[in-house]
Order: sequence, then C-alpha cells, then structure tokens
Amino acid sequence: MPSVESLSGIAPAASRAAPGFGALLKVELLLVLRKRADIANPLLFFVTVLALLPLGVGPEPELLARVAPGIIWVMALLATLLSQESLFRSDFEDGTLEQVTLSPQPLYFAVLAKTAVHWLVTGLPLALLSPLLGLMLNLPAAGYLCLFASLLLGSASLSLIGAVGAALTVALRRPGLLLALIVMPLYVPVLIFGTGAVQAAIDGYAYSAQLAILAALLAAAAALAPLAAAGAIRISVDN
Amino acid sequence: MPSVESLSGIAPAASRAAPGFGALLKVELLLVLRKRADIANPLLFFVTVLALLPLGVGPEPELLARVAPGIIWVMALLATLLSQESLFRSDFEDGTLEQVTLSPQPLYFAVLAKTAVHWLVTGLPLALLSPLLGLMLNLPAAGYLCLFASLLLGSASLSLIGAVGAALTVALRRPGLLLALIVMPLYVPVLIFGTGAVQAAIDGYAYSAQLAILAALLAAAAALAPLAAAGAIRISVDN
Amino acid sequence: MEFQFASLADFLAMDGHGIYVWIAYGVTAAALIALAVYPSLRRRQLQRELQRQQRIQQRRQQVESDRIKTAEPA
Amino acid sequence: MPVTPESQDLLQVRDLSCRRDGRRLFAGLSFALGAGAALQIEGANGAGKTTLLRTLIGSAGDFDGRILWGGSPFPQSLPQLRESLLFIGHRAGVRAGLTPLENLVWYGAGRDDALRALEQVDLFGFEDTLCQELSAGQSRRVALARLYLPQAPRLWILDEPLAALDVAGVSSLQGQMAVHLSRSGSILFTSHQPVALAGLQRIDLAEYAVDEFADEVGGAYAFG
Amino acid sequence: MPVTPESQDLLQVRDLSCRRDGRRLFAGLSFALGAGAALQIEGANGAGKTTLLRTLIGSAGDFDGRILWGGSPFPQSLPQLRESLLFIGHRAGVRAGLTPLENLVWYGAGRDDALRALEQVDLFGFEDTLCQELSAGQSRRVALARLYLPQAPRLWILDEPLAALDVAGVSSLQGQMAVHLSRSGSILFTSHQPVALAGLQRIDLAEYAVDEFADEVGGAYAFG
Amino acid sequence: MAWQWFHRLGSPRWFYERTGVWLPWLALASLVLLTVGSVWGLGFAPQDAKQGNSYRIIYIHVPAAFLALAGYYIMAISGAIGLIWKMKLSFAVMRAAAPIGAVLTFVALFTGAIWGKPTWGTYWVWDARITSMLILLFLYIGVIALARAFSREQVADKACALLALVGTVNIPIIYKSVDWWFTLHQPATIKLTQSSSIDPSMFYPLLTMIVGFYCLYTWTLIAHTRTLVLQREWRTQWVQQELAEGNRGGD
Ligand code: HEM
Ligand SMILES: Nc1ncnc2c1ncn2[C@@H]1O[C@H](COP(=O)(O)OP(=O)(O)OP(=O)(O)O)[C@@H](O)[C@H]1O
Ligand SMILES: Nc1ncnc2c1ncn2[C@@H]1O[C@H](COP(=O)(O)OP(=O)(O)OP(=O)(O)O)[C@@H](O)[C@H]1O
Ligand SMILES: [Mg+2]
Ligand SMILES: [Mg+2]
Repeated sequence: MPSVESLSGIAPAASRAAPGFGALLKVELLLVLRKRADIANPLLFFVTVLALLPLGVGPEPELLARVAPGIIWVMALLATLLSQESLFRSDFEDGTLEQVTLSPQPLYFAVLAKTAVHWLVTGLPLALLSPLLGLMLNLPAAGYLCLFASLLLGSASLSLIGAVGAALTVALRRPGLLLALIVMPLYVPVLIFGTGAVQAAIDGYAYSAQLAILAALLAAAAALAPLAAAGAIRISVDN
Repeated sequence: MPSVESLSGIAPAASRAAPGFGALLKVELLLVLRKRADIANPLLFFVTVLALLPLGVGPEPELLARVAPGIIWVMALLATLLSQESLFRSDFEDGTLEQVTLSPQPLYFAVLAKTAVHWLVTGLPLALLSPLLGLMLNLPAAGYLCLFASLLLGSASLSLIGAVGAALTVALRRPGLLLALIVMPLYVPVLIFGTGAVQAAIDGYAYSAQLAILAALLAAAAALAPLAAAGAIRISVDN
Repeated sequence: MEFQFASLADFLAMDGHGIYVWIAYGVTAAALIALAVYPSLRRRQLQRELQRQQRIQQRRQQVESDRIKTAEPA
Repeated sequence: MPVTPESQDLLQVRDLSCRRDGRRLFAGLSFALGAGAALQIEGANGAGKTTLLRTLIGSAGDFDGRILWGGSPFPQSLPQLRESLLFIGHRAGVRAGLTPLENLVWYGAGRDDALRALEQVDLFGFEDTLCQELSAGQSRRVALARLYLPQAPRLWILDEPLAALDVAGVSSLQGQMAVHLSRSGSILFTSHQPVALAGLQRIDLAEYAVDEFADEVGGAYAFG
Repeated sequence: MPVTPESQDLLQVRDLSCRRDGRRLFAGLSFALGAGAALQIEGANGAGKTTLLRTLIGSAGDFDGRILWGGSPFPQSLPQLRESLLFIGHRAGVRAGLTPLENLVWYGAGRDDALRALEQVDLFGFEDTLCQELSAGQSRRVALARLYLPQAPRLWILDEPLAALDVAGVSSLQGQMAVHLSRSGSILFTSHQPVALAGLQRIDLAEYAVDEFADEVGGAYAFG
Repeated sequence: MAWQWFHRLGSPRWFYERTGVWLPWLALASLVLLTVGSVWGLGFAPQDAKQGNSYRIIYIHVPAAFLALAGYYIMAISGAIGLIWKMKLSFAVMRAAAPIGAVLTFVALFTGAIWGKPTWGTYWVWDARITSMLILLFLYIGVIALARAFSREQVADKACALLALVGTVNIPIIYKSVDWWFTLHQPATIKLTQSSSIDPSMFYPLLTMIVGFYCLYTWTLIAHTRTLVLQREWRTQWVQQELAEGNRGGD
C-alpha cells in the first residue's frame, strides 16, 4: 500500500485553493446583484415606513422636525436589521454553510465578506438617501451632513452586530422576529451616539466627539463581531 | 374490468373527510403554540422598538405624548407585518400548500384559519398590551380605551391584508423586506382611522365614527382578503 | 397672444423663479426622454443577446460534431 | 409505447408536450391509464418526469396536447380528477411541526386508521415524535403512510416514491401498490429504481425527447 | 464485521456509540478504513447512518468511543481530517443562486477543470443555468461533480450519493468511485441501493443497534 | 366578429405588426403637441397674478398627475384581463404600464415639490393630495419590485396582476382616508391653490399639454409593450427574424 505522502493524483491538502477574501467578496456580490430587486428593498422599506409616520403622528412640520433624527435612525436600524434575517439562511439550508465550516479556510473571512456586501447594499444606500428623508421630515438643514456621516459609520456597526444575531438564529426554522429581539439591545450604543451627533449638529454644537465614538464602535465591531458570528455558525451547523 | 362506480374498497371521493374549519383552526393553533417562542416575538419586538424610541427622540414627556398614538400604531403595524412573512412559508416548503391546493376543500377556509390564528397570537396580545405602552410613552389617559379598541379592530384587518402579501411572496426564496413594501401602502386607511380615533379620544371628541369605519374595513377585508390570498397561493404553487 | 418676456435673459430668469421652472421642466424632459429611449436600448440589448446565443449555438454544434467524430473510430 | 385507448380508461393523454420556461422537454407523448393499471415514467435526470406529473395534476400549465380524465378534457375535468387524486411529490407535504399521527389526521384520516398506517410503514413508536426529528427516510415514510389509509383515493400519482427508503420500505411499498391495483386503483409514478409490480407498463421519456436543447438552453449568467 | 486495524489505516473507529437527543442509536461499532478502501454503511431508515457520518466529520458531538485519524484521536486530529475530507450530505451544498460552473469554482476548482467535471456528470450545456432551475437529480449532480475534479481530497464521505440519480448517473458515479480507489483514496458512504464496487466492505448498523427504544422514544406531543 | 377581433388582439405577433404602423404617427403627434404646449406655456401664456412665473410648472405638473392616476387603472385593468382571459399580451401591457406610471408619478411629485418652494417656501408638506400621490408611487414600486423578485415571467405576471387589482380596490379608500386624515389633524398652514376658474389663455396651453401627455403615454406604453413582446416571444421564428433584420438595419 503506498504511503500517504506518495499518493499520486490526489493533491496534498495545502494545495487545495481555498478561496481568498477577494473571491469570497466577489461571489457574495454576485449573488446579491443577481437578485437586483433585493438590493432596493431595505431602502424602499426605509422610505415607506418613514412616509407612513406622518400619517400616524400628523403633518405639523415643527413636530416632525423634532422627532426626525430619532425616527430616521430607528428606522435605518430596523431596515438594516430586518434585511439581515436572510443573511445566512439560504447558505444554511442548502448545506453551503456546513461545507464552509468543514473547509480549512477560517470562517472569519467568509462572515466578513457577507457582512461587507450587506453593508454595501443596505447601509451605504440608506446613508446616501438620508438627506432626502430629512428634507421630507423637515429636518433643519444643519443636520444633513451629520446625519449622513453618522449613518455611514453607524450602519456598518449595525451590519456587523446584526450578523452575530443572524448566525445565532440561522438554524431555527422560523426565526420570525427573534433576531430583532436578540440584536436590538446591542444596537443601543450606536443609536445613542448616532442620534446624539445629529441632535448636536442641529443645536449648533460640535459633533466630532460622537462621530469618533461611532468610529471606535465600528472598529471594535469589525474585529469582534465576525469572530462571534463564526462561532455562532459553528454552533448552528453542529446540531 | 369493473366499472368505475362499482369499485370496492376505494371510497368515493365525497366520503373523504376534508377537514372542517374547526379542525383547520385547531391544527394551526397547535403548530403555533408548539413554538411558544414565536408567539412572544412580535410582542417583544413591539415593546423593544418602542423602548428604543425615547433613546432616539429624547425623553421629553410632552413630545412623547404627542407622537405616542402614531408611533404605537406604526409599530403595531410593523410587528404584525413582519411576523407574517413566515405565515405560509414552511407549508410551502414542505409541500403542504401544494397538497391543500389539490384538495377539493376550498382554499378560502385554510387561509382564513391561518389568518385568524395569526391575529390571535399577534394582534390580540398587541392590543392587550397597548395601554401599558401608552403609559410608557405618556399617552393621556383618555386615549387608552380607544387605543385598545382601535388596535383590536385594526390589527385584524392588518392580518388579513398582510396575508395577501405573504401569499404573493411565498414562492420567493429570499423575500426580504418585499412583503413590507407591497403591503404597507395598503395599510394606510387602517392606520389613518386608527390613529384618528385615538387622537379624537385624546382631544375629547367622539370617536365612534372612526371605529365604525375600522369595523367596516375589517368586514370588507374578511370577505375579500382570503379570496385574494387563495388566488395568490394558487399562483405561487403552480410554478 | 404675445411673448411675455422682454428679453431672453428675462425669459430665463422668470422674475427669479427661473431656477424652479427650468429645473422642473428639465427633470421632466429627462424623465420622458428616458422613457422614450428605453425601448430602443432594450431592443439593441436583445439583438446582442441573440447574436451571443447564436455564437454559443454554433460552438456547441461544433463541439458536438467533434465529439461524434472522435467517438466513431473508437 | 402508447397504449390503445379504451372507454374504461380513466386518464388519457394524447400528443402531449410540456415546456419549462419556454423550452420543450418532450413531445408527442400519448398513453392511457385504466383502472387497475400501473405506469412507470422513466427518463434521465432533467428529462421532464416531474414536470409531466405536475402537468397532469394541473399544477403546471405550460403544455400542448390533450389530457382527458374520465373522457372529458382538461381543464374542465381537473376538479373531478383532483377529487380522486393522491399526489406525493419531491416535497412530500409532511409538516415538520406536527407529529406523524397529526399529519395523517390532518389529511383526513381517522386516528385508528392513521395509527395502523403508521405501523405499516414501520413508524410504530414514532407517532408522537415531531416530524422535524425524524431521519430523511422516516419523514418520507410519513408521507407514504397516506397510501396505507383505508380510504385512499383511486388515482395515485407519485414522484420518486422509493427515494430515501430502505430495502424493507421499498418492498413494503411495492406490496401496497399491488394491493391498490388489485382494488382497481390506478398508479402513475416515476422511479429511477426498478419496481417489481405485476402488469406494470413503462414509458421512457427519452423516446419523446425533443432536441431543442442546443438553441434553447444557455442562461444569461457568466462568472466574471 | 469489524476490520482488523492496520497501521496504514487512515480512519479508525473503536467501540463507537452515537446518540441523538440522548437516545443511543447504536453501540460497539468498530471499523478501520485504509487508503484504497471503500466502506458502505447500511441500515434501515432511522438506524443512524447520517448521524454516524456527521459524527466522523466532527459535526455531531454526542458520542462515546474513540475515533482516530492517521493514528491520533479526535478531536485533536479533526482539523487534519477535515483538510483531506470531501463530504456530501443530504443537503448537498449547492447554491441555488449560482450556476453549476460558479458553484464548482467557489469550491476552489479551476474553470477548465470545472467544465470538464460538469461534462462528466452530464451537465454539459447547463453550466450557465442557475441551479435553482435544475431538476432534483441535476442539482444533485452539481454536488457530485466535485468528485470529478482532479484535485479531489483523499477521504470521501458521502451520504446517499446515489439518491435522485438516474441509471446512467449511478453507473458513472460507481466508475468514478473505482477510479478514486485506484488512486488510493478512501470512501465511506451510505446507500440503500446496492453499489457495485470491487473490494467494497459493508457494515450493517442493524447489528449494532441498541434496544433503548421502548423506554426512550415517545414524544411529549399528542393531538388535542 | 367582435370576439374575433378580441382574440386577434391577444396575439402578440398581430399586435406587434399592427402597432408598428401607428407608432411613428403617435410619436409625431406627441412631439408636436408637447413642443407647442410648452413653448406656449413657458413663453406666451400670461403671468399668474399671485404666483408669478412659477405657476408655469402647472403645464407639466397637472398632466403628469392625471396620467399617473390613469396609468394605475390601465395597469390594473390589463392585469385583470390577463388573469380572466389568460391573455399574454394583456400581461405585457400591465408590466409595461408599471414603470411608466411610476416615472410619471415621480414627475408629478418632483414638479410639485419644486413648485412648492417658491409658492409655500418649502419643498415638502404633508398635504392630503401630495401624500396620496406618494402612496400611489409606493403602490407602483410594490408592483415593480414584486415583478422583479420572480425569476419566472408567467408567475410574476399573475402575481403582479393580483397585487394591482388589490391596489385598485384600495385606491379610492386610500384617497378618501387621506382626505379625512388631512381634515382630522390641524392642516398645515398652506393649501394647494383652488383652481376654481382658470383663464382661457392659461387653459388652452394646459389642454394642449394634457393631450400631448396622453399621446406620449400611449406611444411609450405601446413601445414598451413591444419590447416586452420581443423579449417574451424570444424563441419564436418571427422575433428572431425581426431582431436579425434590425441588426442588419442598425449596422
Ligand atoms: C409634491 C407636491 C405636489 C403633489 C404630489 C401634487 C399632486 C397633484 C395632483 C395629484 C394633482 C391632480 C389632481 C387631480 O387629479 O385633479 C395636482 C393638481 C394640481 N396641483 Fe399639485 N401637487 C403638488 C404640489 C403642488 C404645488 C406646490 C402647487 C402650486 C402651488 C400645485 C398646484 C396644482 C394645481 C393648480 C393643480 C390643478 C388643479 C386641479 O385640477 O385640481 N401642486 N397636483
Ligand atoms: N434533527 C433531529 N433531531 C432529533 N432526532 C433526530 C433528528 N434527526 C434524526 N433524528 C433521529 O435520529 C435517528 C437517526 O437518524 P439518522 O438521520 O442518522 O438516520 P439514517 O440512518 O440516516 O436514516 P435515513 O436512511 O432515513 O437517512 C432517527 O431515529 C431519528 O429519529
Ligand atoms: N424551477 C425550474 N425552473 C426552470 N426550469 C426548471 C425548473 N425545474 C426544472 N427545470 C428544468 O426542466 C427540466 C425538467 O425538469 P424535471 O424536474 O421535470 O426533471 P425530472 O425528469 O423530474 O428530473 P429528476 O430525475 O432529476 O427529478 C430540467 O431540464 C430542468 O432544467
Ligand atoms: Mg423529478
Ligand atoms: Mg440519512
């Protein structure tokens, strides 16, 4: 019997090309872009809920202006969160996630790639659109730039934190709103500093401190959340 | 060869007991009650978002009081809606929905049973809980009863209308927020009359007219929505 | 009926409301032109797709006949 | 191998061709299925067996040709057909959140009948376990237990009924199919495995294949 | 039929018993799998075949006994095992939103190798169709195409590889398994169908069954 | 006789060939009407006493708003015809009407918002009519998003038709309720101008523009439907010929 090392025709393990981060990113992007309809959904959801709001609270401009920063932030948070429910679902159901956990490639990068793409198609457009919604809700002009900047930074953290929840709930058949429940408390710091920044901008104060904290939160989330999500995926798959 | 009529041992079609509405209701209830966690989810979602809100818009009691009816209604609407995404999904995926369309029993009752159970475990608890949330958001005392009554009536309409959207999107692999998108505009009348009633109650006016309209909307939805949803299910299954 | 403005500059300025009027007309024109042009763009896309498919078909037939040829002697 | 039509034939198919996304899968298919007869549809993966069955139960509408049930044509006769139909597809219609017993009761069976059927498919002892906790083959057996109910409808249309079954399960199912035929029921099924059934007729879809392949397939997707 | 352990054996299992939700499925299972050897796990539906395979790849942790890879025990040797593992389970790991070609490339194959593998599993012409538009057997073939890639890992663990395949597919797969064995690869698989493979060893899980059934099963669910 | 006509109308090929003749005339008519109307409205119609020159936006705002609403009914009715008579062409019309309607709704909203700045001093108020227009836009977007989510056209057609029909039942309710909403709450200080009586010298250019918009709408609807027909009848001989001819002509 030939020794394990001398097997011909069967490659040694190391030479199996595990896909690099770039390749991972590319495939995720491909999957998302192919369902073009999906991309616009969080955005449209965001706009639609915000348009329903005046129907609920009434059309007075001053009232709307006062609640605008908070409401925009809460709705951005919901849109990010709810679009994340399916982040790992189809991969789990068709067995891809199991294959990924079996591969020697660290899960970390797979999660990071998925999250990055999610932010690209959700958080980024949300931030870009926020000034328009500010306009419709009568947000004072001083707040636009800060709203945009804080959403840009904050939504990335939201995506990362949400990925942990999505990974934890992926094995459940009908997660329903469970994801929202698990993740929402973790969103609180982001929400507080995000709205704090916008409020400060409207009131004419400096808001760079809040933005710096948001950036710090993002850095921490980027380092830790994919690790936690990778662990959660292992738990979900091994059942 | 024996004639078709004289076949022995094979029951004529009519004698196959198609499950009655009561049996349908019972099975649906059983399925839902077994996943006890699922029941609480919309409720907890509702409470959590409403708790996040003061973090966003600031804690001033008067401001909260003014936006309370609208916000509570919008969030109740979201909680109902988002919990409906999975209304038909698992039945679709395991082929039960296909079996139901093949059975001689009209789909109407199957849809109605599912929707009724959804309302029982979502809309009803939401309505029951609403006074508590009113308290948290500083809603004037005059609005409690009306908030409860309007949510009770309105959430049933929301469940029915949402079922149409759920049936339309059930065949999609990743519906994401699409359901919310297509259903939310249809919710507008319910939202307007619901918040209108509460606002009227707070301002000390009679609100029976609004409640009557909500009841009328409910009657129309109960008659038409299951029909439309049944049609949508046939469309989704036949592909 | 007569031209309401004294000069072209007047016409463009419209008493200070020009910017609004011209933006409104400009965006409308752009939207309508986009609607009008889309069908022919799409049609050209379909034509290109058809050509692509025909090329693929030719190649497939080529491959298929090659396969039959190599299979026959064996 | 078209069967000569008889007046007693329940299901008749004449010159049928089915499409999927516009691509024709097969054409010119004709057969008839009488009471007490069984017909196996064969064909390679992707030949269109599932599509054919779904067309016959009225769940796929993109076809040419005539389908008759009890002598009257589709789609008018579809409701009658469905009344005496038992269909089990790739997705078996077993609700994961219910127990096997509840699943059968949901399909209209009485409790005792259901228990007896479950025993016959060798799920004795599992009747009160949730179906999501069954193995692949066991959950398939729950669906097949419907075939063992005393009031099973006249026409069985089964897509790969033997899939995931173990050896004992396969032979038990063959026995039950024979029983159904002896009661003048009719069975139409697909299978990649050989099925031992007296008087079984077979149709190979390969004989009806259309070569629209070359110019039709070719998705619009390319990596890159 | 435990095989006598050799030093050359890659995978050794000694006195293994697996559990599902606390219930023991089998006990006392021992076997060894060397290079160039194939082993088929048999057993009735629900016997625990899938559970066994998932235990061996480290995805199910509830077991007693020893598992050794290359002589060193689990779970220390698990990473090494996974490096030379190719596992295909009931859920085959085919992404419905990608084409067959893209799926293989995602698994690390080169484009040309992937095309060749797809041709070998008879998916020629479907390489650019989305997998969600393939039939049951075709999408299964996409997963199996990984076995035809030139750099396929040494140890294959396959859960019901023949399921949903047509006759031609089955014989092609058997051929490929033989090729892998001839290259000194090892194969461990389950199947309800007989597999024609020279030197194939078999283990019937029924021989290792534990009778904890009566007092353990009996879900807490009853209708009404 | 009438039925024969109806069924022939259901044939995509017949439609394609027949409308090919009409299209140039419709295009010409809309071009002329729109040019004349906008030059008239922009340069020759008299200035409004209250609003000055900004009122000239009315010449695109009102026609767009009319057609945005009418477009929804056209979409829903053709969807219903498709569902009831299983007419493929009718579905194509429905699918074509959705993006066109959405664009026109957007135009009405955009021009209205722009007009709001000089008139009310703000781009956006939550006025009843404006709000219901916004909801109409969401209804259109819902139909478009649903259509794009399905990979199979036939399913998408039926699903969208159903959604459009449900929407039609709702549109009057939505309009009524939004009106009610507006009167319930404190109205925002500003209202749309009551156009009780409009001077003929302002009205004729408006009429021209409205007719022009109708022509343009018909033309675009037909043109979009034709490309959808080409796309869907892709595999048929006549479409491939048609496209090949276009190729040779184009090069
Ligand atoms: C975003 C903002 C706006 C929207 C969505 C909007 C919407 C509409 C709609 C839907 C109509 C047609 C109603 C019908 O079918 O009869 C309309 C008509 C009209 N709008 Fe606007 N509008 C907006 C802003 C404005 C502004 C700022 C003005 C001028 C101050 C204005 C003046 C008019 C006039 C004069 C008419 C025609 C009057 C009539 O036929 O009733 N609109 N608008
Ligand atoms: N998700 C689960 N949760 C709890 N128990 C399970 C689960 N899946 C399977 N079981 C139980 O474990 C036992 C073994 O299941 P397993 O899937 O290993 O069987 P198998 O031999 O692969 O059967 P099959 O031939 O049907 O695939 C079964 O009796 C089943 O009841
Ligand atoms: N959802 C789908 N969308 C588009 N095309 C499909 C879809 N499902 C199947 N097809 C195509 O239709 C053809 C026939 O599929 P069908 O499922 O009927 O095959 P089958 O004979 O049942 O195969 P199998 O033996 O694999 O079950 C296949 O070539 C496949 O590519
Ligand atoms: Mg099939
Ligand atoms: Mg198994």
